[in-house]
Amino acid sequence: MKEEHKEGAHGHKEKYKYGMVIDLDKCTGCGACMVACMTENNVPFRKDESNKLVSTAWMRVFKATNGKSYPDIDVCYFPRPCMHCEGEHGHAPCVSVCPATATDYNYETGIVSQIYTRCFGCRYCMAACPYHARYFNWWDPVWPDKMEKALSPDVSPRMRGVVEKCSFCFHRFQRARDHAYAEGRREIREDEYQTACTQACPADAIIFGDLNNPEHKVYKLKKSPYAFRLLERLGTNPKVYYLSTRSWVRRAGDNYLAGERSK
Amino acid sequence: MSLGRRGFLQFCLGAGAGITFSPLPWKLMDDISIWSQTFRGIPIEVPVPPVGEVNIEKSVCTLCPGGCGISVRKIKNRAVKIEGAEGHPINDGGICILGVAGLYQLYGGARVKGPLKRAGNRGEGKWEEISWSAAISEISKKLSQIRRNGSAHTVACISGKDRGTVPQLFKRLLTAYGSPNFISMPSSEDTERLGLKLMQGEDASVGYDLENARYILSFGSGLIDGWGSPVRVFRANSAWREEAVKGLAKVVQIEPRLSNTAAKADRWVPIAPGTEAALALGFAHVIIKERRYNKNFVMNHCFGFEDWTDNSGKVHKGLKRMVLKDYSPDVVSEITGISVSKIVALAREFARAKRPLAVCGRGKGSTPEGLQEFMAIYALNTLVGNINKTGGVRALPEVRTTAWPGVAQDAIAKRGMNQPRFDRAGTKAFPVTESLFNQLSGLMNTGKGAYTLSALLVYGANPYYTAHDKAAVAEALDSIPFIVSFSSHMDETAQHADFILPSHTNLERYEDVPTPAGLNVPIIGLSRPVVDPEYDTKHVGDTVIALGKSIDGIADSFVWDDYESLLKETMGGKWDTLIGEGYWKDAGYSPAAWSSGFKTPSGKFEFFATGLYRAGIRSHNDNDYLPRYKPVVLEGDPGSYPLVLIPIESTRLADGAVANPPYLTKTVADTVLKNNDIFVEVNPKTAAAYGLSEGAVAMLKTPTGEVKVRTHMYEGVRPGVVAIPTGLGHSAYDDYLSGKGVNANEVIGTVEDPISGLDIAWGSRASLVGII
Amino acid sequence: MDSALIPQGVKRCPFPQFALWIGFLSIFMLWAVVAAGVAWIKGLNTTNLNDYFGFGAWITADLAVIALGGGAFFTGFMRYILGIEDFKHILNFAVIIGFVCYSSALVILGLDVGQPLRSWFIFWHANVHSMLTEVAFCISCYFTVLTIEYIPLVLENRQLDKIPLVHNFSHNLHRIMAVFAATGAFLSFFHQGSLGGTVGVLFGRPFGFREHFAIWPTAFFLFIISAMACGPCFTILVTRITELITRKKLVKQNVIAKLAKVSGWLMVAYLALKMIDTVYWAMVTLPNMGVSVMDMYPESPFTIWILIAELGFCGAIPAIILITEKGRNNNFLLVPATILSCFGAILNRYVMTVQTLALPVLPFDKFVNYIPNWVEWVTSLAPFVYLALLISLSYRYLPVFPQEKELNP
Amino acid sequence: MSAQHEKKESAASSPIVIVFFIIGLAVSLFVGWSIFPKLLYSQKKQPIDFSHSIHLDAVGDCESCHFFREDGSFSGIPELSNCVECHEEAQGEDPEEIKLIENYIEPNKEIPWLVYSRQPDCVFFSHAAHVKMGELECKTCHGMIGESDHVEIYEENRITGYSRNIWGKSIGGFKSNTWDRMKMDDCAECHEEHGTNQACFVCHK
Repeated sequence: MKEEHKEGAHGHKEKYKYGMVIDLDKCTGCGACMVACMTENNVPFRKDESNKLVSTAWMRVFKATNGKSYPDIDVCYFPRPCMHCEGEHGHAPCVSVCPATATDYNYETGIVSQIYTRCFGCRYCMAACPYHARYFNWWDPVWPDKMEKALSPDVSPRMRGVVEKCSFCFHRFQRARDHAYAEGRREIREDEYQTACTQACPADAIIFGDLNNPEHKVYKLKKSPYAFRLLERLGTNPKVYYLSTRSWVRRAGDNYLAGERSK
Repeated sequence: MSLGRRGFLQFCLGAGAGITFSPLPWKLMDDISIWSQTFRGIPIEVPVPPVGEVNIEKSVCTLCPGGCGISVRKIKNRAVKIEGAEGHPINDGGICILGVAGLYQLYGGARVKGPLKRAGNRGEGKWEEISWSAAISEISKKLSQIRRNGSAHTVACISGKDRGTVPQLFKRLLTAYGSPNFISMPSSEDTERLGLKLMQGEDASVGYDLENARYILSFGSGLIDGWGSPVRVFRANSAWREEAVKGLAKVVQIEPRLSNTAAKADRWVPIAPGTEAALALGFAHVIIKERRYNKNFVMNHCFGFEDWTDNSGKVHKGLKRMVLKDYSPDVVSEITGISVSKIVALAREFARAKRPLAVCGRGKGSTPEGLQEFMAIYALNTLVGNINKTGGVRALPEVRTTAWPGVAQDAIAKRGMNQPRFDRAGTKAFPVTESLFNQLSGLMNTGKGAYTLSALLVYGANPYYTAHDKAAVAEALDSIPFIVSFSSHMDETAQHADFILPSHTNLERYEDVPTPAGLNVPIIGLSRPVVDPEYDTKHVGDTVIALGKSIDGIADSFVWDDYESLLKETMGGKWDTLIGEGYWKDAGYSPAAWSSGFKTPSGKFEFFATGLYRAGIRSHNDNDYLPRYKPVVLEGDPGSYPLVLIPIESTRLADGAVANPPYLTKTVADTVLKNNDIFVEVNPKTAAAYGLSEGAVAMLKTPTGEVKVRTHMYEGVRPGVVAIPTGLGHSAYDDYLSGKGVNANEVIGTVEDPISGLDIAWGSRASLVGII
Repeated sequence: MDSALIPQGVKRCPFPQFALWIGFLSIFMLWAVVAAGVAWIKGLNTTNLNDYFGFGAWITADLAVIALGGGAFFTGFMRYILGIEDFKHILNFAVIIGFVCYSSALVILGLDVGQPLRSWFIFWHANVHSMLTEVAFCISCYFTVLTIEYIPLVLENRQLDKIPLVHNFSHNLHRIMAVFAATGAFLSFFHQGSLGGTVGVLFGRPFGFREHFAIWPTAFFLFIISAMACGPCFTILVTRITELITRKKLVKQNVIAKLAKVSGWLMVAYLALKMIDTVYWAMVTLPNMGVSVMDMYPESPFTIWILIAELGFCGAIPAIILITEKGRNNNFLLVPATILSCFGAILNRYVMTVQTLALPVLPFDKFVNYIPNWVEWVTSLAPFVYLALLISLSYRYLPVFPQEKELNP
Repeated sequence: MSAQHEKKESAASSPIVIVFFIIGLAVSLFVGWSIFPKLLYSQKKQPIDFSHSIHLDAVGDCESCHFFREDGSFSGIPELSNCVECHEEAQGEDPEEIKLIENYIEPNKEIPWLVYSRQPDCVFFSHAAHVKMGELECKTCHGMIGESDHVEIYEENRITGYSRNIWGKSIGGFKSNTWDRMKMDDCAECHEEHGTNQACFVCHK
């Protein structure tokens, strides 16, 4: 693999730029990605999770309709992880607002972090995120019976009162990097670092990889004429791309004025 | 100012200066900062998961019959994650929502932690802990006694499935014991196997070559809502989507509601509920009339297409005559609510398509379809000649394993086995059917059974929850004086048992997994113990062997030391492959050629099911032997029940014997479940007609029962239809599951297929009345 | 009973009556303390806040009390920096109001965080790019300034003043008060602004986001001016209420009128700038994001009327009253004008906080509204009771109004 | 107060008050530097007095017990199974070895070692990155522990619950060797020097 070190606008080394392409034509809305994410990342559950406004799901599947009546109605699912916005030069909407530097933009991977032990729960980042990708721990996490045994040591469980979000399964990157280092390699192969949702997706609708690497699948897919991103016009510069052959779905990905043409 | 005061001040000043230049405040600040970061809550402390060596164990998931390969990530002895096994022929790395949540089955609530004996009244929840040896000896004493009394045939077993070594062990137990009453829970596979036996003469399941099909005509099958082996179908669907972009594939979903399958399909055909067979025959009409069928196949390898004459010289009606006469697009349009032009266009498309495939089995396929309905849909595949072809259908044989030594039946056993089955399967009433769970409640509650059942063993099934007309089933089963459950979890059925002999969960035991429904190649999977048993449970196979050894007079049939050696012996030469790969696939399998493919007396594919006649079903109407649409008469009069209720089956809610883990409930939308209220979907037009608004509380009444629901308006439901989600409304298990919503089976009754006797209720008549 | 503590030469109500009144206020305060305790101990799940409304009643209350408390810094600024001597007659009172507002704001901010034990990380691990950091720093510093400004007044209590050390100390403090006032004014300009910036920088939220001028979003400047305008109004309003309750004239009309005039003209300036800002936002900012201004006012309670109420009823009307001489000298016009002005400020802060979050940004997302629960209501309204409490105590025992003796011989 | 009075008083008391100041200073410095650390840390004994030097002589290198697994993860503190390899039966008469066998090997119980370098749960430390790629020696962070004859007393911070070795033995936080402290700042310092990534998601999880 060719080693690519791009100089970012602020002089940061951009080694990788991890991102996702989600094929909405293939996505069946089955929800496996949500649960794969929860079980991978030690996200707890409560007895009643039906109030979706206080229910943590790093990966959440939104349901969108074309707004038409029977029988012309159409439905599409939008799986929504954290977009790991790059903004302009790494200024994601949430990063610069955090008063305690509990979240940052990693220029080497393009991943927006969240450090639970630093966060004190002011929720300013949640107000900043238009995707609702950030979740607050309203309750103490409880794992009933022996569920505590199923906790992964790779991801630190969160205490009540802090904000959490999708990390692109960054611990898997760390794992892959350890493995590569142990074998004397510096570069991580595409298949070595995949997020839990990508791996689980039974429809292979989620593709993950380095958006800067021409050999990765995402590099090509993001250039598809059917590709779009959510709320691109806000300037969030997200790293999650969506594909859909249905034009109403592509239009549903962003806001447009009446009569304005969409992509 | 006094000296003392000034001195004190100076002392303080000095102390202040000293403290500042000592580490005390700074170190304290730092420590408090660390403490506040790692402060993990009072009184609930957030756990720190211990680290350790990672082990990956391969196994096969048995939470549904899908047979996906899984790889379980372990940290030392803890299983921390279930993932799809890369390279597995069924799921190749993918995993469904239930599989990935599977650790809840192991570590979560409601596990039965050891053998239990009922202490209070039935269903009261009072139990006495009992040792395994005591439990087995008490149960075998009871069963020995029944046997001695000459009532061996009154012992029944309800099993979730009938294929695989564990169900076969139960069957063997009954055979040696002297009871014909091995009953497996029904599914659409039952009808399909029956259909194949009649039309192709084979004891086999239908294999759908979805991966290679390019025009998929789905008659209500929830292809991406959990039908068949779910991950495998998802993967096929993704392949269709890739081809569809290039214009090379098309999926048409025929269903009254815009399900996920319908939404992802290229075309949704909203049909009147329950009229799929009519539409299939309408398509057949167009195909036959326009001579678009595969002439070679139909003329040379089919029987009963044209009229035929029997040995007595009587002329019988063929499919062609019947379809052309009875199912013109006009008639079908009237029945199905689909326009004539659409019927004609779809029929032409299907017939013209490269590798077309018609699929049946509504929703997840948990309710059987009518036999003639299956024949009608399957006939479409026949007409286009895709039987045993790439992208078509095939009769998939069972993987051959080493046969067990014959059952040593004594006189009691032989006498018992000669008794008719309680459920009337295989009797004169329903000669072609093997097992009829749905007949139980009717026969028992009316006292019309040939005899009364005195004991019941339940494994891998939860009839108190999953059966239609839940109340009637509960009443019937409650009347059996002795029930033994082998469940790992405190499900509704275990709750009503007298003994619970908890079995290991899927991650704690060996088990073979037979070819899942609908798959296109014969395969066998091996589920393996991934972790040591968490509780004092036992492999169900070992329990059955132990029972067999201790019930008087049948021990000779149970010669194995334990289940593992039995399994190894049964798998024979395949064992090493199973241990190594986790599955054994019949690599050399290919469907038979047309000339040798049919085991019917005619050696041909039979549109006209002569097998029914041979089995003793006599009718003067030839239509009774042919694919046909016979309207299902739902209970209740349309006046008081103006709406039609259909179930919504979704991957996000497990509605079978394996209950929904809380992770799944968490993903369910608040328009399905809010607090403890279930939502039914209705078209806004229907809602307006009944004065219901979004979220309104209403009474959903059917002839079977009535439940309180809330309404969710959804444009994707046909007007006049109410759709209710399945998989909610448990009354057992733990607080994370029970009391949430309503069990759809409380309001869906049973409808008997006239030929097979299976319950084919795809819905119910219903009314929806708002409560203010 | 407590006559020895009461300043010389003024009349106060009998002690039992006063005790009853304090007791009454304390009950409510106790309720608020219970609510705060519930939130702190059991966590924020006891509120109606959720993942869509990370900010709610508390942040609204924070922004609002700081705007209303703006009278303190602005009066101080006019008195000490601009040298308008008249304002010294009301400055003490403005400082008390400011003290209450800022201490309330700090407590509410402390309530609003999920991990109160770590709330000091905002200083310990400060991110200088965050508007909230700026807010926290400035509010804390300015609260210290207000405390320093308030202490001399406390020390002027008849009994305390008898202690020579205390007397000298407060005397010396008085001399350097101008320095603190200047510092306070400087800090206040920043944090009033950064409160506006808090919402103004959220480029993921079309309703709140504003274009930047220099390094600040325009909301930064608007918040400063609106606080300068409504702060004095609140001071006037509270003065009038105090006068009503005590049935005494406490501040001369010319002082009030002058303050009202300044406030009025600032409101005019604010309205003009706010109009320009709103028009630019509606015509340029929003269309670039693909939304029209009417998308921002989709349904009740967030219809266009909320904007009209804010700028018209609670903006233009009080401004007109305040800038006309007749208006500001007529109590029946002045008091409603100050009420409207204060309400306008609260409404503005509410809209900037809650409406910003209520409007879905993702096209397929739902509009969600939020209503605070009792924990939030009680704690958010507590500042007003706390204000009554502190004013009652200060008025009784401290020489708050220099003109009181003169006006009530 | 008259000027005379004032002068007299200051003249008379200034040397004495300075003494008070000095006493205050001395006492607080003593408390801060000497008493405080004693109060701050509790002392705990390791379950077995393990000698690194004897084992190092016997097995030759650190990697025999502290090894990398195939997946690149680091084994850290050896498990009992490592010990069993040699100590299934007593090799000598050392009372510590007998303790090992009687208390742990025979009942097959893991030894509850107190880990000097234990970091909070939110920390991700990659030995592979530092040892394999960074080519750091063990002692760069762990010091001379490999040469020790006895395990030192484990001092646990009563507030944080972590070992004293994290902050370092010097209560003032002074460090003369790279292995003297193991705080985030020490990591960051080295990362800064080597131009390695400083983002949160490098060392945190």
